[in-house]
Amino acid sequence: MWKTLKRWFHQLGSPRTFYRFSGALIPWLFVAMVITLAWGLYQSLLVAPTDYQQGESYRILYVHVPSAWMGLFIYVLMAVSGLIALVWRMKVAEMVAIACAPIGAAYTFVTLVTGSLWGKPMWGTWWEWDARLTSELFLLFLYLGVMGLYAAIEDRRKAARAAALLALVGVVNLPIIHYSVVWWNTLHQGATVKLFSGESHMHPSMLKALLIMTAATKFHFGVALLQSVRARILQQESKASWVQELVDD
Amino acid sequence: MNLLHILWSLIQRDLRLAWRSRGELLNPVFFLILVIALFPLGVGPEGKLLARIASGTVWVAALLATMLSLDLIFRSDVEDGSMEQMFVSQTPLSWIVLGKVITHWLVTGLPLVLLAPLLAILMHLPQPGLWALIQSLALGTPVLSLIGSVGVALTVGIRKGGMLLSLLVLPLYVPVLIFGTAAVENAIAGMSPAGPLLILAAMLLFALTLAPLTAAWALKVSLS
Amino acid sequence: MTDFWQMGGYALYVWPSYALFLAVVVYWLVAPWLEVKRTLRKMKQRKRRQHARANTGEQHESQA
Amino acid sequence: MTTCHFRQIRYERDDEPVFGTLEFSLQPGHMLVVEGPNGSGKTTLLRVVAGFLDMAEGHVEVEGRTLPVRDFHETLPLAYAGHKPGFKDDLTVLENLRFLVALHEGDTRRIGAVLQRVGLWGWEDNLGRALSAGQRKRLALAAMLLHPAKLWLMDEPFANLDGQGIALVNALMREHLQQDGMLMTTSHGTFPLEHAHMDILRLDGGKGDRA
Repeated sequence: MWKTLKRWFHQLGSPRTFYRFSGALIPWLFVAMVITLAWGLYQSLLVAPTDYQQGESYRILYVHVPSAWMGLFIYVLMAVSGLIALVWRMKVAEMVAIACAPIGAAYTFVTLVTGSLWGKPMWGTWWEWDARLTSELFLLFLYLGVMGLYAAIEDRRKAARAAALLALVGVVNLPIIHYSVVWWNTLHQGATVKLFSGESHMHPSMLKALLIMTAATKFHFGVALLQSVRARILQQESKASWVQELVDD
Repeated sequence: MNLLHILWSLIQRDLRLAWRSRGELLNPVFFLILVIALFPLGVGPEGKLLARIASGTVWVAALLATMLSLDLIFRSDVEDGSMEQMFVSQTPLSWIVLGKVITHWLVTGLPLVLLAPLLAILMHLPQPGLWALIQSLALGTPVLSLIGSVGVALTVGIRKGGMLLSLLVLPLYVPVLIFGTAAVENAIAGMSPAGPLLILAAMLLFALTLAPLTAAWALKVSLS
Repeated sequence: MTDFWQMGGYALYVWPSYALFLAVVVYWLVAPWLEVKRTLRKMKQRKRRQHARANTGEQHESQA
Repeated sequence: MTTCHFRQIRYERDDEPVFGTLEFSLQPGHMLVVEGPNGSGKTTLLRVVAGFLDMAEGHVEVEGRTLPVRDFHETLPLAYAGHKPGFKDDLTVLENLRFLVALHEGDTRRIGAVLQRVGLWGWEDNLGRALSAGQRKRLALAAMLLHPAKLWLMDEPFANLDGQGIALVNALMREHLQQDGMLMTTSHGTFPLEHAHMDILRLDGGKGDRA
């Protein structure tokens, strides 16, 4: 088992195999995304019951929470593929790490805006230095740092490796920043009203809607990431013979 | 392979260099006092209000002062080729980074710690908070230099890396700021500042072990 | 049906949130896809230009 | 110190190969001169061997072991004299040398003798910035001599040097080679002196250059 996994890992490392493999996978992911997204939206807007406390405004949770999870998930994935790129010097891993950054930043931005939209009716202000929103804000800064560093260095390969290293530094600091902010938040205002109603005691159909929406965001990320990496492969491997053949037919 | 001797000669050299250009040496200190002086102008001179925001202001100003001087760590050695000689030597690069960070702290961090009493007066910081401020700055400023060295190692190859450096480094400074100010707030409120100070000490050890290695790796990547 | 659109009075908050979410989802589906097509098209054009230049016998022209 | 064979050395910047796949070897007592027009990657090749460019591809066989070329610089003490001075303008000649000796774990007692050898005796207390271009090159040479290095990597060793300086550099090279040291230099002009054991590696800025 380990042998095939290792072979598969190295095979996937070659831009050409990755290009073909992702090309085959994208249609399936796309279909899965459309289904889960439609089903998820239906569940979250129509089926899930109204929240006895917050009324209808809690439905923002079905886009806010999945986006927050995606923002975190993508950062960790970026750091992991960055580590692979740095240690095994794999071009594809570099491209995956760099392609992750803008998508993750987009999801984090959505989380921040929907969080503030959700908080407005409850807190009366657009921005509340709530622990989770604050650490989301710093997650966005970490993303902007990685993207800024990549854009600032001319040589593509060197830029990718520097950005990958920064992503590693970021992922190590992520929990430290998060728990410092959470601790700081309890220190200053005492526990604010729990913005995110805990998943555990949610009504089953609420939980179902949330999980479907989360699945939809995962499929969406799959399509978006693979397609962005394919674009980068074409740009960076434009000299390669297999790309020239691709252009001919 | 007497690493301590090499480390000491590196620090000695950098301190002599810093002394030779001592004009810029005091910039972080002047910057700090200037920033602190802005707050009463902006927020109003009432002592009670200033005292309330004193610890936060001093810490944020210390953060910015350290960050502005991070460029000193590698910039000049990279530009005149000394960094190449350090690459080529058998001394592990992380050891060289450690030496440079120590010098940076001695040149910018330490003055901030020594300046704390003056800043406390300017900001009407309540008396019990002063000793905690000094302790927290003493533990926190080395962490700022260590984390900053990673950021500046990543941006040393970029011509106009200044703004980018702050974007990379400031988010990583958040935990130090939080626990630094918390120590002072605890002391002011009459509680013992030991808790946050111990956390700062833990961060110092964490940064001391990881930051030089990461910065050395970053230097290799950005200078290749 | 109308109270569905009102969202219990929170329409001003719920709909913009969903709109932003869907906008980001759609953008990240369309943009990379266009990027791939644009890159392929650009390479096709460059290839065609090179062929045209080669055929007209301008050998000394250095490869772009 | 045995011969080091470099195989399939390649380096790309912005996905453009700076030089094609190179094959060459460094032998004790032998000197390798890398020749080629400007921009053919001579300095880059030297920096690859010095270990500055860890994106370089290819491997090197040293003492029966094969290792990636980017780790080659860890296998033996090597000295690098590039375009940049490598010392500080704000430190005196003596302060600079004393630090470089400590850094490379050389022998401080030899500083006096080396200063005399490179013709900087009497200039010890001058700041780096006060030296002329030729003198700065001699200070770099002094640092090199104080460095217990087996392999010397010298980029344009004769730049900014007068006749006397060139003679000095050749003499130092000859001594280094006689002590079974290895030497790799770059030059685009005609080489002022024929050394007994000298190999030429031509980089014509094209692809696939041969030793």
